[in-house]
Amino acid sequence: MAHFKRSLGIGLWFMFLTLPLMVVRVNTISREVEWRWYNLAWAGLCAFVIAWFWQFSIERRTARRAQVAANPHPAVEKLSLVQRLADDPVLSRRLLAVAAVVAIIFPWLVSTGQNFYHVNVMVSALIFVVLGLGLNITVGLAGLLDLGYIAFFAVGAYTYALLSKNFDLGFWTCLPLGGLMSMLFGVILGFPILRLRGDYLAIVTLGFASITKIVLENWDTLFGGAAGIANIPRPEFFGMALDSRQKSVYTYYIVLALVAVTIFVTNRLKNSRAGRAWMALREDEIASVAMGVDMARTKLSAYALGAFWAGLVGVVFAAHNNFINPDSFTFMDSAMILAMVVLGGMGSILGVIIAALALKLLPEYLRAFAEYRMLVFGAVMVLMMIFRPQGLINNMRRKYEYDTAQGGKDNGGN
Amino acid sequence: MAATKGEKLLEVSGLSMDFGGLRAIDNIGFELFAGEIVALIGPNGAGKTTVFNCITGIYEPTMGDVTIHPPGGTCRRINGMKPNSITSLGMARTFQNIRLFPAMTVLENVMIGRHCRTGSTIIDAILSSRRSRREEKETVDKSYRLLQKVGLADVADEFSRNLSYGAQRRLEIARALATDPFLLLLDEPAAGMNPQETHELDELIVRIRAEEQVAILLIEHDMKLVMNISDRIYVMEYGKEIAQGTPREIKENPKVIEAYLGEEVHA
Amino acid sequence: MQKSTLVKLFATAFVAVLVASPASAADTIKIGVAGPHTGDLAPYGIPTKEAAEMVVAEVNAKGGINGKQIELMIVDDQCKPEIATNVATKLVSESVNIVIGHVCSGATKAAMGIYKGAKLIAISPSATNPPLTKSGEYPNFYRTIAADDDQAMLAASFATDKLKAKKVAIIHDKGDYGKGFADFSKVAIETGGKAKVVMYEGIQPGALDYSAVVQKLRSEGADTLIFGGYHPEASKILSLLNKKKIKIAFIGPDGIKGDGFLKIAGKDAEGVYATGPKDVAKLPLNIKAHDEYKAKYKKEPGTFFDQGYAAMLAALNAIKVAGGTDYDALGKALKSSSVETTVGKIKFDTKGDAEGVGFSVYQVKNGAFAEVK
Amino acid sequence: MDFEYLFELLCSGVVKGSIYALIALGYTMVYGIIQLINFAHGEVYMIGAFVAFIVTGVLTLSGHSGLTVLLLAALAAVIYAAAYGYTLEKIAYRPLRNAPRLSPLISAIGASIFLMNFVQLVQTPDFLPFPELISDFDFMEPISRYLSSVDLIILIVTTVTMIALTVLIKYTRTGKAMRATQQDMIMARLSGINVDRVISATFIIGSVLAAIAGVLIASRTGQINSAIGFTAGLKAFTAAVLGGIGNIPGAVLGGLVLGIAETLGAGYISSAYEDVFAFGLLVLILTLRPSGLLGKAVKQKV
Repeated sequence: MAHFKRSLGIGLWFMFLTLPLMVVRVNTISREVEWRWYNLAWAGLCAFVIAWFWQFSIERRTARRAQVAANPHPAVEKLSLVQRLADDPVLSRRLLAVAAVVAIIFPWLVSTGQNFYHVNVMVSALIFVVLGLGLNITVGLAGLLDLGYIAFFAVGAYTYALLSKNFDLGFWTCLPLGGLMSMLFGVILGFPILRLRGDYLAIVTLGFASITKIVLENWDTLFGGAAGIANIPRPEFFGMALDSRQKSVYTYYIVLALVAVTIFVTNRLKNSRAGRAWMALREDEIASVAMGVDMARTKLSAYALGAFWAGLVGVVFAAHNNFINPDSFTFMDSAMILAMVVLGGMGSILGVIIAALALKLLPEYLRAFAEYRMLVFGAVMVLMMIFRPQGLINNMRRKYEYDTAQGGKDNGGN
Repeated sequence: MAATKGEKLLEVSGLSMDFGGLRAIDNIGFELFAGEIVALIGPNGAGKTTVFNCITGIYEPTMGDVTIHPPGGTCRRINGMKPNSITSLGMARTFQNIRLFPAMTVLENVMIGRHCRTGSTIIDAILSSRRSRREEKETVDKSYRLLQKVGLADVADEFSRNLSYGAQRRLEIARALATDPFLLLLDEPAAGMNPQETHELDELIVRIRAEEQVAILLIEHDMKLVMNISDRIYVMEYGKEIAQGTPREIKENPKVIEAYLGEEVHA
Repeated sequence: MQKSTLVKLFATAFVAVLVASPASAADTIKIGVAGPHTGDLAPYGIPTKEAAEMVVAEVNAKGGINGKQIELMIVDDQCKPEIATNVATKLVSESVNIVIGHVCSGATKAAMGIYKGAKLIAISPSATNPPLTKSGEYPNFYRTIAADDDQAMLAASFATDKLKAKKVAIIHDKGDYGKGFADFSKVAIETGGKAKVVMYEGIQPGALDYSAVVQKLRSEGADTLIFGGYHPEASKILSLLNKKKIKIAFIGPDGIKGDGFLKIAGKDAEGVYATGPKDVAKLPLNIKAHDEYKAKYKKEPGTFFDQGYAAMLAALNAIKVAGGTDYDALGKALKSSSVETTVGKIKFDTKGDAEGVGFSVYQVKNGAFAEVK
Repeated sequence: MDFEYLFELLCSGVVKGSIYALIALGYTMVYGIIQLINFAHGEVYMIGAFVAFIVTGVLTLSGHSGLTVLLLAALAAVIYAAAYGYTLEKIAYRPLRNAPRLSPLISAIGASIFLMNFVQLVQTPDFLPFPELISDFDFMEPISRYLSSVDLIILIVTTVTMIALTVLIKYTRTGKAMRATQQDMIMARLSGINVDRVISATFIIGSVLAAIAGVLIASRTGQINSAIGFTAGLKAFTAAVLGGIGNIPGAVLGGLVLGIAETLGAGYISSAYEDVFAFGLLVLILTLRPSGLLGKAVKQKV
């Protein structure tokens, strides 16, 4: 009953809140006011229902936290289905194998004749998977909130576009160059700003991204300005001429390989000396430096490595689209990549991949949803932080193997 | 890292720290010798933790000198150095308000302590080079042994946030020990512990001194613990040093009794 | 959870995605409509979509073209090049016969590469970037709007000849469209030699305030301002000019020639010149289309509605004349057969620009654009 | 050297800076208390402007005019902005008070994206003409080339607001509670301060300022759309950081410095690079003085 009353109150409050914006629309040309009262009913009803659920969820959350606090060694932590799957090594390995096989035969499954739309969409999605995994290093592992990640993507894309246009360098030469250029960019930018506090860092990276975009727009003699750079060559395949479909499929494999490499590298790093230092910095900067972690160097390495992947995949992006202009590198794109990392679960590789695929593929296949896409993103980002801050999939910590017996014998010290 | 007993390890002189015109600590000086357990006591707000922060490089002191004499190394003035460099020189600390890495496992927390004693790079990690594999193994083994020492080996794979208060304090000690220090700075290690846990901590500290051959500088409010294990005690009040001596001397010092008026010094 | 169930689940989901694409039927003519239908540039894309829908509804009701019904494939590119390539492949994959679009020049360039490979003709209602036709790189590209350089040339000659401008200031919004217009105007004025360009500046669209640039304008003593960009920025600058009592002739491109500009700039709009597609409001076809639109949507049609409508009519006419949807035949038909549209009677030249589409200069008088004779 | 030109630019810079400052005050207050960049603050500003637009539209079309419209529109904007600010804090930030630092920040970005798109969906993505609510004063005529009537009002409002805010924080009970909360939230709670209420009050005051700014700026530029909040918010936040976030005179100083730097940069170099000057200045100042111009170096408690 208390719930009902509160929900009712909240419903009414939201009817009040949304009253001017949702009900009234002033048409300044015809000089008419449109009254949409039905919207008010909707707003009230939705708020009521959501408030109801909200209260239950918050209560459940509080109860769960209390339980954890009361019993710090839960015998079995309740885990979601996906979580259990991700934890079970045998099962997850098999699933991985299935996923890999599906990924490899994917182009042959979906593209027949002229139809290579699905392949193309998948290439775009996989590009964002790599971006998500790259940002995952910076934000998810090292906890550096980078709101200007898209700038590194732009550096990679423009590096390829300019090198191929002006110096006739091929895709395979430019691929590492794009990555390195981005990394260099990251190091130069990172140097002055990485000692800033977390939230200052966010605003400064955002600023850098807008500077990058402005420079790309204004310096048209070099970067082509807002008109962009057209006719960027696609990746070459041992000098053979490929038609559009073959090129798409070829690009698909390139970016798939890139995804695999990124996963491999991130996985190795996560459980390495560097990876642990990143996470420690994310968790507690002061404790980390007090334990001997060099903050500047560690942060810079995470920032630069994240930038490296963005640059790498930027080259693929430019080659895949044949055309780039500054419009592809806006703040909203940065926010989108960030959303992937956040929704997937900071630091979790599988989670980021699923989130990236979902965020890129769903709007592509569910066109009706497109209008509400950004609205839903925003709401989901907030809800995720409140109810499931660990993301879709928990970042599982590796269990290290250690020799208990040896330790036992050696109890005397060293 | 072995130091001969009696060798001077740390020397602090004329140490002062201002916060926006407010002098938090004023002209503090003390020294510490190998094999000693020295306690720094005083009422809340006396500036004890600030002393720690100045020594470990979290703050840069306004005035004064902090000099360390690493066993077998050369003596160095360390104020103004970065905390991580100071840790590499052989001083490690714990925190009054526990600062673990909550989303990392207990073992990983300790492994972070090994960071400054290892050197494999990102490239090593990606290629899984011999060096990186060797260091990883050493790190895990050493960390696990330290966990056994502080009695946390059975929860090595738990997230550190799930540990009890007392266990978290012991984990902080293990993490600090992982940096191979010659001097360990413990900031209120017994805070929030029950008498039983405090008693165990008492034993642990003494054992660590013996087994790891570290000297210990300790901030603590639990007078029983302090009087039990300290070789010498410095007392601070309002940022100033008001007394020093053996536990017995301190107990009888009228200034200390006055500072602690009402508090149980004779425990 | 059994793993086999899971694998099945995965497989089913996967297959579901694959079969989700609608099967193509050969007995319809498929026309792709691509442009921004969501996002902040949607106002420039939706009118074309609506125009296409209206034309199709009418033609289908009359029995279609060559006895075939027309089916629209509407795709949203949000004016982003990378999305444009995706939707372009989608259209190619769905084997559409002709594309109306895209709307933004950048997205168009990105998509044209794909259409070119697939031998698909695209007719844009709004991509005014000159190289699209003039570079010759896109033989499959046509447009029902004139290119920016023609427009800029007109603006420049109007400034120097009619307004007798001596010191011209040029401001643009750094966008593809606005800067293109500004650049061509600058070249035209400089080569004309009758006036001097005393100032050439880009501004940040959406910025809070343009006082600095307006003051610079005054300190340079400019007598005419040529502005490349869209109406929000134009009206902000005009409002400042009025507030600061700066008398200067203002010439803008067709991006400001619309109700949006009149609405936002209000009384500041009075006296402003704008180049724009030749006045077509009196054409019977145009009147008819607008009336139908108003009856259906209860508002005035938006930007590029006329051009979108015209592109659709031109496409259908070509299909009818060519008697099918063969690439070469369509191209020939577009270039040879004139058709009555909402923008006048048009056919396309060898490069793909519409003949019979041109620009006039308009001036705001009493809150409405009137052609300057 | 053309001094008149310089003077004109300086005037514009000061006005622009005051605008930034007015919005920046909200950022700075919230940050001062809960150390959160309220990314959605710009959206509250935008909503304030929209509500004012709607109220004016309805009133004008039903035949009212003049000062009544201005006052009612401003009042509605203020009330609604306050309500949105309050609700925003309750939903998006309060449940995250003890979460890791990144969580509320991401939540704030999400809230910002949500509100921007919400307004775009229920109203329009188009630009809307904002009526000129403040008519020109005759006595401003001679200096109108430097300063318009709206500019003058913006300057006055910013000055008055800053003084009022300083007084509020220094001398009133709420202000004292705010300062206490800012110093140490736990201690404030222990000494009987209702911290939740203080935080709500901070959001409400900040939102009210944002709404005032929204109405003033919209009537100066004459147009609004759903994206104005993001752009203005970004700059205002930059101003707040520049001046030393959490510091009220700092926000005003930061706004002025930013406004003048942008205007001079645009006037003497190129307005195409205006944002580059702004963010470049931010990076430069943060590198030299990591806590901003007036910010005190905060020693983190260890």
